[in-house]
Amino acid sequence: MIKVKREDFDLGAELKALIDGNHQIGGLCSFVGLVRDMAGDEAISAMTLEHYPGMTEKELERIEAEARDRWPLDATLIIHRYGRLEPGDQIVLVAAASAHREAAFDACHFLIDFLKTKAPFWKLEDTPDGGQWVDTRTSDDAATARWVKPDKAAE
Amino acid sequence: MIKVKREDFDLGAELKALIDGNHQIGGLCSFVGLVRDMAGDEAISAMTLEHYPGMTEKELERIEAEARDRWPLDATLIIHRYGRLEPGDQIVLVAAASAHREAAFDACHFLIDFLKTKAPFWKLEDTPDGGQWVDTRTSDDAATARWVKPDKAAE
Amino acid sequence: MKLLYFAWLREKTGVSEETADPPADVATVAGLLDWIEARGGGHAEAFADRRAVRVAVNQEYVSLDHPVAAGDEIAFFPPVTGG
Amino acid sequence: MKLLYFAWLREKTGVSEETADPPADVATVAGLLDWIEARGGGHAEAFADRRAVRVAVNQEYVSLDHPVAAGDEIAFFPPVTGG
Repeated sequence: MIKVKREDFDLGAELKALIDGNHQIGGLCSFVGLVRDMAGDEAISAMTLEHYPGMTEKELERIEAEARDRWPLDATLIIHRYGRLEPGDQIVLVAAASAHREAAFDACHFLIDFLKTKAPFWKLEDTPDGGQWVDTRTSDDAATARWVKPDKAAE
Repeated sequence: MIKVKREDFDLGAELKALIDGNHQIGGLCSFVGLVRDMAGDEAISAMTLEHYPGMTEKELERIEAEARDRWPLDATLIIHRYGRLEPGDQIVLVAAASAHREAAFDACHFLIDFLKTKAPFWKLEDTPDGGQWVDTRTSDDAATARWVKPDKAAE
Repeated sequence: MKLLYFAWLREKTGVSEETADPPADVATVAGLLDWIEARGGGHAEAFADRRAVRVAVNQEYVSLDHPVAAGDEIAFFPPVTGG
Repeated sequence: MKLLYFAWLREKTGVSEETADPPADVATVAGLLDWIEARGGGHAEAFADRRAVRVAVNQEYVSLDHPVAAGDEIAFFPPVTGG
């Protein structure tokens, strides 16, 4: 399931709803991304998340579909917020549930890595020097490259 | 933090308490283990978790300390239940929070892998053929072996 | 065609969305970028470093040699930084 | 010394906890296991396959050559299956 919205989400309620009633699930892995009050050496007072309505949902659905294609999953969830957020606020939740713990972990990790390099969101951080667009981190590309299948890497 | 108890836990409240007020945290990774209604081909109506009071807490504290030694973590949590549980019930929660997403993921994965091979718990499953003690899975040992550092593997 | 600009590309061009009608010989994303840059000002500045620009045609990532046509929704944006 | 048995070792021995006072020449875990097995019955059956038994002395995992002494808490159990 994909949710793109401005409002905060209830982490416990979302995770509970994801697994509720499905007794084939043996493991639920989740990751929550939060706004930090520092970026490198700079203090962050707030950030604004811009996105591309329409394409955002499509990309997230593609990422979710690929995860479900790769691993035996019972349930998946991606929630991503946009708009103005403050330190400590929840930005994103990805979760994967499976009969098997390794599948839940790997799929959850895959979801956040791919989301970070594919989903059209951009962060503008409020710093003492004014608003600054966050640079892409090469470590995110490296994290995504890890998931490339051997037969696809050769393409 | 370590909690070993018979009662259920509130997943959302536990995770929220773990990160509450710490704005250095950029990512929270968690894993919940749940009772499945099948084990292989057999139906499970319930299970009973036995443990070794005293040693359980010590082992979980050792595992938590090692995770905090290996990764830059802001918070960690291990909750493990014992006693009678039914399909769909929560068995275990492990969580790790860090400024960095990879540290949160790796530490969380490490916590559950080590817990599964080190913490003195034993599962007795109620099947149509009666109570059956769960066998150790060699895949759990393999999952733990992955975390052995090169310098320790040679010892 | 509909052109969309996001993040600092939006700020530099001063436009979030515009309808454009380039000449018929503009057949690819690269050709479209040449035409946009030739308009000068913020548009030229925004696209000075094309390696910093990602392009989606009809909400799918494409490369610079991808065809463009009337009716397409074409979006320009920096590398994404969500999550 | 205090001996503890868990899971199917508890079931086979029929004991979850007992106080034992083995002779002075029982100096290691292996020696203690020989002495326990020699008691026969459920105790012998429980330890027939020692590869299936894990041992903790004073709540720390140990190997079969680990020393044992009066006052120790010694626990026997199968490989763990929590999580």
